[in-house]
Amino acid sequence: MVDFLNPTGWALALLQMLLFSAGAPLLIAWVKRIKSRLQNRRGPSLLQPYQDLRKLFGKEAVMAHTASPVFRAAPYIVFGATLVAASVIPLLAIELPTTAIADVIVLVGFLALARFFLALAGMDVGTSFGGMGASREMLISALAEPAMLMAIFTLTMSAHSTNLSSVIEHVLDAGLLLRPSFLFALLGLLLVAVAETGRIPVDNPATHLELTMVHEAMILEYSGRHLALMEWAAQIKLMLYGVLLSNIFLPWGIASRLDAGSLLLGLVVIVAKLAVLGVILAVSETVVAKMRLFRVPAFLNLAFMLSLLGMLSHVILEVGA
Amino acid sequence: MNLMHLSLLEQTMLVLSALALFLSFALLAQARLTTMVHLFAWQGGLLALLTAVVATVGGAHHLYISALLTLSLKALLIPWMLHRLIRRLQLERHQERLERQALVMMSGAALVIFSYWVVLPVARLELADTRNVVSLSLGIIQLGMLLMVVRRQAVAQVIGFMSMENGLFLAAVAATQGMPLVVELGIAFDVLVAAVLFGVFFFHIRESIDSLDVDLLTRLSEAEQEKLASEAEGDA
Amino acid sequence: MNELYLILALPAIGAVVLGLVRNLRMASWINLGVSAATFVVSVMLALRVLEQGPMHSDKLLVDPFNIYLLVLTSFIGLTTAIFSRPYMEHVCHTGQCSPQRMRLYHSMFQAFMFTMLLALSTNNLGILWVAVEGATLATVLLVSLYRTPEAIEAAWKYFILCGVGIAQALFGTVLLYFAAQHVVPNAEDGLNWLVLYQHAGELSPTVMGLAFVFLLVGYGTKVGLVPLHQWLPDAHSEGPTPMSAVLSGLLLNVALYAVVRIKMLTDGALATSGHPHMAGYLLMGFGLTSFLVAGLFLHRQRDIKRLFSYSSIEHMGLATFGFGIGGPLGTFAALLHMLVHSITKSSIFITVGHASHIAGTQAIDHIRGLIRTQPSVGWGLLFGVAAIAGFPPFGVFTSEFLLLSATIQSWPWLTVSLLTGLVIALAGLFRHLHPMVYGAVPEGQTAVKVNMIPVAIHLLLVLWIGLAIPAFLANWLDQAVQLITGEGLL
Amino acid sequence: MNLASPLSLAGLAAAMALLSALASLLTQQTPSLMRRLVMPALGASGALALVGGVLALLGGQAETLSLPMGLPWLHWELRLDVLSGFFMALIGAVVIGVAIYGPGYAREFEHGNDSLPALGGFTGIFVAGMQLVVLANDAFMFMVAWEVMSLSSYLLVAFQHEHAPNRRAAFLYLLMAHVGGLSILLGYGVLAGFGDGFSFEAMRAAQLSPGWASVAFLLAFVGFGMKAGLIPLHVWLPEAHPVAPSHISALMSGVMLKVAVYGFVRFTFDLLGDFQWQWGVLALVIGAVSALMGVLYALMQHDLKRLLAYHSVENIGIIYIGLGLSLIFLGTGHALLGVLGLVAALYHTINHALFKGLLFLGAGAILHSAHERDMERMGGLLRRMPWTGLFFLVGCISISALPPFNGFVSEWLTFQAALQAWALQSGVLRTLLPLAAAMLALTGALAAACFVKVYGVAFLGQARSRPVRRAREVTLGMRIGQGWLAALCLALGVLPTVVVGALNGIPQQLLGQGLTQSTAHGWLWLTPVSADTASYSAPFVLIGLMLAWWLASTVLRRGAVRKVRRCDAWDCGFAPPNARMQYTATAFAQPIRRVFGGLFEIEEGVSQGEDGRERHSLHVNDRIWGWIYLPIVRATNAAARRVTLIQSGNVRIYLGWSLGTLVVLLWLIS
Repeated sequence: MVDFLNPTGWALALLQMLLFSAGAPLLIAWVKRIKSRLQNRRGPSLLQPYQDLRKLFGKEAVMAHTASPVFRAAPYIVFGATLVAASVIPLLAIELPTTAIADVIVLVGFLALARFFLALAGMDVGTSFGGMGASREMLISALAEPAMLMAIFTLTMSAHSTNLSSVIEHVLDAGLLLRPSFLFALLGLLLVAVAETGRIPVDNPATHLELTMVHEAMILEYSGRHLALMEWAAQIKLMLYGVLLSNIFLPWGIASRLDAGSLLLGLVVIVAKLAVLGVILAVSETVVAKMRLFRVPAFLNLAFMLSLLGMLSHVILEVGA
Repeated sequence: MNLMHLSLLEQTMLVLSALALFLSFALLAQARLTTMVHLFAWQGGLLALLTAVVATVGGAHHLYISALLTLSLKALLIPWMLHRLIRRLQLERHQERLERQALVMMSGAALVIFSYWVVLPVARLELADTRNVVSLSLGIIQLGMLLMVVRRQAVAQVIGFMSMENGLFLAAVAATQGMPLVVELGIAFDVLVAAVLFGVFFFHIRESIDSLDVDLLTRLSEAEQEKLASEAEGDA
Repeated sequence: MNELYLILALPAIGAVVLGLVRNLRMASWINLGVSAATFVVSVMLALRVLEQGPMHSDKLLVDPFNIYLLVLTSFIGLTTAIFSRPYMEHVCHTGQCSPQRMRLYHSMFQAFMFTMLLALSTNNLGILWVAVEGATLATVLLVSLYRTPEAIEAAWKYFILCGVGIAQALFGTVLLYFAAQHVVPNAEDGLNWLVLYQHAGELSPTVMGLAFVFLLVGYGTKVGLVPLHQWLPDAHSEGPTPMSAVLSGLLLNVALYAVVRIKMLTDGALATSGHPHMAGYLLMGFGLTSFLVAGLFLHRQRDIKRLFSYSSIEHMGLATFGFGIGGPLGTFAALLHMLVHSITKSSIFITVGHASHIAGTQAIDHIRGLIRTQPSVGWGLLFGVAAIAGFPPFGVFTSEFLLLSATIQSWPWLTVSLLTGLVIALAGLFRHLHPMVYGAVPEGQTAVKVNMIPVAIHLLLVLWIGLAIPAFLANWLDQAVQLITGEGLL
Repeated sequence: MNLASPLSLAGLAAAMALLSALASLLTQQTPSLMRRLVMPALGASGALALVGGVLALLGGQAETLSLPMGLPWLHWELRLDVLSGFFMALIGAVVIGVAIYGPGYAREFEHGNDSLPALGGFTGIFVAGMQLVVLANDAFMFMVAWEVMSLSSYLLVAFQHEHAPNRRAAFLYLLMAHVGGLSILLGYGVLAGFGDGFSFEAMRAAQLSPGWASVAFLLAFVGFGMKAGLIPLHVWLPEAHPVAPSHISALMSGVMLKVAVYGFVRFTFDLLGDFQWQWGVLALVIGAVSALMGVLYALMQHDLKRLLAYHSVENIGIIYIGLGLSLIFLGTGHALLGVLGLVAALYHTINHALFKGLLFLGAGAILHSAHERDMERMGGLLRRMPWTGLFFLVGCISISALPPFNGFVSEWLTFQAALQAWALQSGVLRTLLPLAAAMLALTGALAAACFVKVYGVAFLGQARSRPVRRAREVTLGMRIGQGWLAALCLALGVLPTVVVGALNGIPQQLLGQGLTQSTAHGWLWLTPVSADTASYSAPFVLIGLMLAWWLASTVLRRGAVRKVRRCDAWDCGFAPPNARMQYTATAFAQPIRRVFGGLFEIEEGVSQGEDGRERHSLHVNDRIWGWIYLPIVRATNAAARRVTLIQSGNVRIYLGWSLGTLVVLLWLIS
């Protein structure tokens, strides 16, 4: 296992954590930009999200009388958990000490922790919308989780490891193979990512139309820095999934050695991948319409089916591969 | 077996036991209580006589005592008591027609044949010089039970019970030349007490359901409870 | 032997005396005293036997098998006498029963004890028969003591059925005697148990087979084996409660004791014949049937004493089954089961007596909330039933455990039916017990003056046996096992 | 033997429990003794059990002690080895919490007609029974202790027997416990039949044919599963656990079920030996089904304690998944992975004991101060009972398997075990295991949903009823009791390496092999199989989270406006929300109820209330009941009705029976 006394490793981890938190708003802005372009609008500037965050941090926070300490603590916990989750994912390089601290299952655990408190915060004030949002969020995540893990298991079973570095390393070593299992897993994980990050067609982050809200409904009562943290966490989450998808299934370009050159390459590559992903997301969101809540299970069952197919094809077709 | 080889006394013995069996059939068929008591008395008498015969045949002298015992008890005392009871219960005129008498008779015969078949292997052993009297006695016992099954009249049932005792006694005498004396006495005592108690019970039953028809004695039955239970469920 | 004669004489005299005593209080005290004396003497005798081994005359016989039943009998007689004093007084005050009938009651109680002890201690199968029949005669008037139509009906059925049954037994005895005459040296003691046992091997199998069937049907009626049991619930439920306690605690045991004695002979006789285990199979069949059927009967009961009389049938079936399986373990279990069952069951009947006084009826539907009304009675009933249902740490569990393991060894597949039966019985008991002991106090139900000491003693005894079978008891039973099966367990 | 030896400590623990049972007889006269004597004795018993258990767990070698009790040829023998040591420690840990919590809770019974002696006495016997089950070294003593445990817990379920539901629950519980007990007894019987006698040594020595081994396994599986509450044998559990006094519920759900697990492990892994993978498949499938159904039924409940009871079913399911994996791997000859599964299962066992105990104590605290079990009438309790709220939150996070608490670690280990499926030969198994893992994932997510519902509805928002509005924080003792368990939850979550290291002794003893790699990289790193397969460092995770929170709460707030203004909830600008507008528990679960509708028996309808108002009624029932249990009941009653025909009441017919029997018998023997 990686040595933990190597300071560069830690420095790298810290660096990519910062990159995550810094880059997340940019990704959102990029997606918004492409979308509005596709809808023949000019759309906001790429820096808009940063300005929003700054503004929100500047404002005083307002809380309902009925809000409890949980409501107050939630933003920090959610943001913290998401950030820690992000720090686990190899962004630029493989050899991360953090990947040994927490493997992919723990990663899912971090996201679950964040969601748990997000939902509690939604319930806290005691408004009907908050409860509604929490209830829906938990349903969606509950259905998404098995699909996600199934997809991940497909990878980990072929890599014989749940350590993300090892997985990526395995994929790199294997070279460019056309694996049906990975294909299915990728599709499954894509759908899950859409659901988990609350994008169309599962949820629409741009709306406050009461009956369709999920994520927005939970953070309805937030304002000021609390809101900022929540929004930021959501953005990081989106980026997190993006990186996960791109770096696990198409890891090529990620730095396997810790020298400046390869790291720079890694940075460029990941930016490119995320840009492409953003475009795909934007396109899909413009062509697909948001679906009713009770269609979502079908959507996620599809995801699970795909992941399951991935697993089966791994077992049936790729044993020993 | 061949009667030729038997002494006269032994032949009389067989005849007597056969008669006893016949009397059981008669008891089964008889409708009038008083007559039943008479028949029962006769049976007792026959047994006493037979005991005496066996005593002389086998030279078992203690049997004379039990013969005397039987005569006094089964032929005189108990019938007398039963008579008194019947009179005090105003049952002299009581008659009880058997329904399906033919069937009962046939099954009685069947029982006798059955008991013969059962005892046959024993008789084959040729242990006893009194060949198949045992099977006759078993027949009498079973007929007594049958009587108790088919008769609804308490007194009739008691008579059936007593004739069972007769059968037992016959068995004891025929098969083993009587039981040890102490046992004989004990049995006799029990039978006597039983008879007395039966007498007591007739009156109790009479005053509780003012009849002696045992078919009316059906308060204590799960079937009854069954009905109650179903009603209770119906209410609930 | 002197103690033995004393044991027999005490209740006999007691019966006569009590027949004459008019004063009720005095009578009940005398009753108590006599029972106590009997118990003490029986214990002394037991100690004697334990150190000096079995002893016998041509009339009487004491061996490990019957000595433990003797002690048990006199013990339960004593505790029942203790309980019956306040109980019967209460009965008299409620006017269910007139003083002269109380005289009958006390005298017959001792007469019954006498017949029981005689049946246990006699060395002569004929006398055994006489004694068992005598037990019927002694108790039949007690069953009808209250003179209610039900009581009289019950008594009549008891009388007729047991009379007929016992008549079969007599025929069996005759056959036995018949078989014996040709093997025993002196025809006079053709019914002498010891002599017969020595010559068991020579008895003609054919006759013995026949005899066994008659004796089984005869004494089996007394044991309450299905389908010969019909008298039992009636007699138990209608008689005065102390009577029910001794009937199900003692009479059934003694009848079973007789059956086992006969089985020992039959096994000896049939050992060489075509089907040596015929007796055992018959016992197993009867035992299992009684066990299962009685368990089902429990579900439909509406009278509390009927309920527990069926449970007696069930447990007698279990013990019979154990003897049927035979072998040291099975026999040990059966003996132990007889012991714990009669201790537990008599304590239950005592509690039930109090319970029905509290509620003023025996109808299960009207007995409610005992624990709240009178905790001692409620908990007593609850624990008693838990014990009889075979829950540890009570002794019944031990015997059932041994019985099961014996069954597993020889008849693995029968265990399934046994377990089913146990569960059915448990359900049957507790579905009635629950509403009786639990719940709030119903209207107009008040505590009464009770004496729960006997119950406590019994339950503690059963608890003791369940936690640790005392060594002397173990040896004792083991000697009995050796006597019955020829090989010991320890 | 010296008094400091683990076994004698354990024995003393049982003795103390019995002592407290005896002492409670005095509480009839002086109720205060409950506080001053009975509960302290129980606590002492717990402490002794904990110490003795831990010593035995670390000590590693077994010691035995024979008591002059039981059968003349089979004396009771106590044996404390690593396995029983572990479970002793588990019992002790929870019992301590309960004993600290108990006095405050039992105070409400001091007035009123529930008898304190019964409560204290049966509790003591109950605890002693469980400890003796764990200590027993022969089948007879095991069964005695086992049934004593069942009986005493039954009496505790029936403790407040004025309420008809409690009586019904107690009856059902007793019946099924008895069935289970008999099934176990039969299982031991099979082992004893092949070995000689009922002592565990003999059973270990027994050589069974595979067929009989499977029979024994099935019997044990049913018997212990009945007590553990595996679906479909679980129906008694959600009835019985909630109606007992809450600290007893904590003991039943937290500890008694674990004793069942102990029995299963002891029977299968220790006594039975040579494993067959088919057993594992059975355990795995049943476990997965129990986990999923358990959590789904739990989601449908709005009675807090009932909900927790259903979660016990779920967690037992998870434990059995671990055991099933272990059996599969052992049966296919992968000893190391088998060990991993076993360790995961045991880890989850103690975790569940802790957080389920904690949650039941919390529910009890609510019941104690608000007299309310129905969540639909709770709300806003966090502000009224902050400490209870905090501890309950810990419980919720732990049971939802969220890092860094203990529930997560054991589920992580289970996942790791399942993910080693690639080592298996058969492709079917290789797919089955990940499927089970997916079920586990679904279960975990649903559990999280369920506890968001619980905490959100009960502790957050506004109070929905007056008594809840009046609720006050509970006594110090009750808080400490909860705090103790909460602290343990965190400790076991953060220091998994230590725990796994300790647990290693158990497979060492049972299977002769431990997780060699698990702690190879120091106490910081948990690496169950090998470092590059998977690793987890809970301390670092905790540090990382702390760091991130500190970052978010300080660094980012620099420059931001610090003050927070309070005002009405915005709620999209609708009228200020009141308590009745909040999302209810039923509403929260509605989407899930709709998605999984097929699994429940749902009676939904609108009925006219007596006051003429229309009322919406919703009942979600267990399908299993109608499928399996009702038919049995009907059959029994029908049979009973048939049988009564024998007892027709007519003496002549009786005589007919007698005659008929005689004839038949004679015919038989001739």
